[in-house]
Amino acid sequence: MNTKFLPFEKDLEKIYLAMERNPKDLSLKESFNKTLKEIYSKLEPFDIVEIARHPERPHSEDYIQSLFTDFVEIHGDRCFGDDPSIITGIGKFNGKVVGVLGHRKGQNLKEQLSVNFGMANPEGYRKALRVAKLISEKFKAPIISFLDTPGANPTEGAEERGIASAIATNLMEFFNIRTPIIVVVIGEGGSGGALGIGIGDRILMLKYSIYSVISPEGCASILFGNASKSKEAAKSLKLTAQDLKALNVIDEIIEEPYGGAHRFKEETIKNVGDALEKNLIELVKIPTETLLHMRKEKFLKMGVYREE
Amino acid sequence: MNTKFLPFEKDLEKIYLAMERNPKDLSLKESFNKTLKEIYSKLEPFDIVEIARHPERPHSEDYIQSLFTDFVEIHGDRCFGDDPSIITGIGKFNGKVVGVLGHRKGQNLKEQLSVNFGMANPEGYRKALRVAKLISEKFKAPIISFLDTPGANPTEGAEERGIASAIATNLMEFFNIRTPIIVVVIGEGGSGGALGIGIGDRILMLKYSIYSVISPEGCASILFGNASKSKEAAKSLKLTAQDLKALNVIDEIIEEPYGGAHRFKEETIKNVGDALEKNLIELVKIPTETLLHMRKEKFLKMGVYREE
Amino acid sequence: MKKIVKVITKNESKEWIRCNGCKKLLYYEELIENKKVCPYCGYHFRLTAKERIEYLLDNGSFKELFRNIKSDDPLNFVDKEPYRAKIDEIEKNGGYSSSIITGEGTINGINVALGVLAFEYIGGSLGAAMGEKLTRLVYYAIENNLPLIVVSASGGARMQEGIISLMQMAKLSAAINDYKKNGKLYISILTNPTYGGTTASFAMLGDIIIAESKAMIGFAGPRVIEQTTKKKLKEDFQTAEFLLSHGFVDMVVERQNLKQEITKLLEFLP
Amino acid sequence: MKKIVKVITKNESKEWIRCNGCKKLLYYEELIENKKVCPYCGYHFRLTAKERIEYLLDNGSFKELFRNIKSDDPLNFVDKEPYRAKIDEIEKNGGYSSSIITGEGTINGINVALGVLAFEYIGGSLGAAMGEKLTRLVYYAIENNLPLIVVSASGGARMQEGIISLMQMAKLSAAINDYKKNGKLYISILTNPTYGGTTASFAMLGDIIIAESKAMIGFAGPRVIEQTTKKKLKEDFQTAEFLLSHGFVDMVVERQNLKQEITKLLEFLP
Ligand SMILES: [Zn+2]
Ligand SMILES: [Zn+2]
Repeated sequence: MNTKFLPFEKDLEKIYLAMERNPKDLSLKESFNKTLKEIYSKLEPFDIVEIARHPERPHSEDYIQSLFTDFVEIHGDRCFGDDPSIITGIGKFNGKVVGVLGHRKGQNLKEQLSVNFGMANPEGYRKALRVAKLISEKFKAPIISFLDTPGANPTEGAEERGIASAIATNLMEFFNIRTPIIVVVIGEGGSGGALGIGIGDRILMLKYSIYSVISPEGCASILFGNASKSKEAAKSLKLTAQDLKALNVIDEIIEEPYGGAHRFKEETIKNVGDALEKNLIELVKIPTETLLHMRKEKFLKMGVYREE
Repeated sequence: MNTKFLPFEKDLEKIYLAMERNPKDLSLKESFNKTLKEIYSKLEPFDIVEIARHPERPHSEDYIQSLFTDFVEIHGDRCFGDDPSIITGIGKFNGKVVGVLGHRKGQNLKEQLSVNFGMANPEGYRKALRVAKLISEKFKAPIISFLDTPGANPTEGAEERGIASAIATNLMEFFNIRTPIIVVVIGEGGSGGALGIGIGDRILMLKYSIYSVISPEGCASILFGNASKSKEAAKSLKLTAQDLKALNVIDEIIEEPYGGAHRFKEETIKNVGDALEKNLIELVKIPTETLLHMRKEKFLKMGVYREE
Repeated sequence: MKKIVKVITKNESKEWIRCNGCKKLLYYEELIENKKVCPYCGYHFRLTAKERIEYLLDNGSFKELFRNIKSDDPLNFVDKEPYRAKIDEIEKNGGYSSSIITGEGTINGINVALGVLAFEYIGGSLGAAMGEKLTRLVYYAIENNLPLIVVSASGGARMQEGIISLMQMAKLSAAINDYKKNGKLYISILTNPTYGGTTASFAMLGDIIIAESKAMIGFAGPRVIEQTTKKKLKEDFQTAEFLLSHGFVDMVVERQNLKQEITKLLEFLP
Repeated sequence: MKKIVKVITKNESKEWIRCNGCKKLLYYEELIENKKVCPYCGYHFRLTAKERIEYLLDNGSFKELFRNIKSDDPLNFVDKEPYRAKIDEIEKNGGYSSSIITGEGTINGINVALGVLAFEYIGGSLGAAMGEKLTRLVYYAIENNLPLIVVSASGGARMQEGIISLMQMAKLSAAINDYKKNGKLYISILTNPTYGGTTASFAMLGDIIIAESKAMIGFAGPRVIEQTTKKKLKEDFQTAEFLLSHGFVDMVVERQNLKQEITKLLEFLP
């Protein structure tokens, strides 16, 4: 357990270092677990932002590897390129055929660079739509989409090739996908870049993941006039799973052990698998037209406004 | 009438030069017309190839300008670019709303360069499909497509961006366009680059236009092993309107005056307009499902083979 | 179209305004008559939502709809000041209650459903009130068999409404999907500026997308892109003309021709 | 997968073959056992249509269909020799009568409709006989509710059939459109080489497009492009891997894994 400690885990790190010096002192281990629980019982929103971004947090690739068998990756948007920042494919989940979409974040620096830290290009969103159509129309299979991105790629190339158009098209066309879609926010749900593969019948969120219209840093810099106000911004933005559940934007929080998914990969992945299984069983029973109507109504009713 | 004379018009050119020297000699004018008619009564296939390629021959732009009012050009494939080599838009033809597609060849060298001599890129074919869908779905209007290209753009860029995929997609998707489509070959019907906007309910061809799987030069070089055998190749390829009518590949030959469209623009454009009007009147009467079935059957029955 | 405009060099007064394009001083009254387009350089000054409606619709034909839908504060958001205080104050001072005006009117006699974003209300940003008003307009257009025209001018999402703002992108895309499935024509007009969540949802979903000349249009803002890529951007980056050449808008139109071009399209409808 | 292959340097005999990839000498029998893939460099030797069927389908499961459709000479085409003489001679010498074999068979027990282009018959070019056979196969697959698999290997259009050849692109696209509208899965497999009218019609219309490793795939041939643009082409230009990175094929597969990958996909079908 040589995990990178996060800023709010200072006390934990101290105990950990003591444990390394005195590996036989079992009370230290006990103290470590107690402190871990204490810290994780009173996390601030920005702490959760840091957990959600932890480089060792399991990513789409990990879920695919652990939860799906016979996975076949499908490439390309049939128009311009194959964006590695979004992985798409088909495989079996608990014996049932499913399509999979997900942001790819990479496990080490080389991978992270090759997938642009999960910031997708227009061709990534176009690929996702193409594959979702293929899976639903030809394989009649449900789709599972893993959200984990800081946001869409903010570059000249992405703008030139229509990142806004690609995301907009997905937001619309995913309402026409005629099989169930389950969306799981597993890390960073970064704005339009996340939502671009985020339309679905059920939106699930890991306990220590976030979903926000803008990063706390961006918000702090624009609205607070001070980039150092990220913690306040994180609080104001209501970006945690708990906040989003309270706002009725998501359907379900998936439990994550104290200490976070990066410390407890297997357990977290199992929790995600269980949640997927439960929701899939429910969704496949719903007649197609009802499903599409409900999906639409789900999003149409999102909004808080005064009517006077 | 300072038209560029074609190689087979040598006799004509001589008379023309004499006319310039003796402008008052009316017998020369008579002789000119007589020779014109003689020459154009016994054209060889390759002569027709040269007429079809005459730079002063009216192009899509000319037909659009003369036959349509309130024309609004529509741009872009919503994916990568706006290819000027294919013009698309909507306008009124004899008071009726129609969509228009056409290869753009340009009227002078600068224009020719800017439209790449009518050799379209993938984004041109994608734009054509997008606009055809828009016109048929939203404006419920018929579509007229003008074919005039040496072929699709043979470059690295066109291949990188999937010229084959773009053409293939059009060949398939134009069978799903739910309004009448009239295709007119007005000059060079160059292979897949022409066919990419060439699926329709009626295929009309100007008398001195060509439509071929490969250019005579290309065919000569590959099959005759000698690029200079273009004339023989042109003959073998059966690429004239008359040949194609005999092969049942086209529906109708549009008359073109002796001397060619480049000498008689107005008359030729009027002939095209009349043919369009006549065919449109027939096509709009056909119920949609019947129309689509007939369009499909038209192409499904194309083919000459032995069944033993 | 070109008008005679006196240019003074000494003093700017209320009656004179400096052009953001060519920096010449323009006589305000005449600028207004020219639909706020500089007669020298063609610079399109930003319009208020009310001006836009005036320029686009036939005189007196506009009937506002869904005015009763107003911004709220779903997150109890506080930055330098509480968001609620901000929206209350705008309202108290006689301003809008949301960043869009929705309604119905005629364009050269043709009935349309029209939504116009108000950049002057918190940068035309996409909040839940806009989401609801535009959604209702979309279904109103379906029920009343009207072409839908939306004129965008927006900095993007309403950050103060957080995830609720983000979800308006999905909500509006769902509504427009229903509209399109009904076979109806949606014309999206992009004006300066159109960015972020607005661009990446309803603004880019037009059957026909018209951009006003030289309007800046994009997803990420130029500053964010320059910070990320550490490269200088091309001069025409994210202009209407740039989007045209990259295939994302159907046409770029000068403001003076906008009503006429839209009329042509509407007249083509069956 | 790697096999021990003796390499001799003195003499090539019938039993030995030089690899086009690494230029090593390979023992023919062992090359065959390795599905004609060089065990040293992975070079995929071209297969005959019959070999392809053998490698792809379960042993003995193939039933040929539409064998009675044969090439004809619609234009009475003559180049250096009459086209009819050419097709007659191939037939007389026991060869094919068209550039495709069509039929039905099983892949790991799953029934499929299969078309395999025969490059060895006039470069696998798209003539009217191929057009008709493949069209019939498509409708056979619709009627019998079968997945459709087409393996391409083709230089493009059949020039000797002129415009009739060109029209086969339209014909086959119409047929595949019907197939797709029936919600059925069409897998297109691109092998070395796939060019011209074949690529620009049915080959690029697969719901899933699989390219065999290092296969050359394009519309215009590299020589034509070099002549037009006067530029040297990139080394990987028009390879399967190039098409993958440009988004036009779903996956690139080594021949040894092809049957297994297709089986997976077929097993996913409802
Ligand atoms: Zn100015
Ligand atoms: Zn080798």
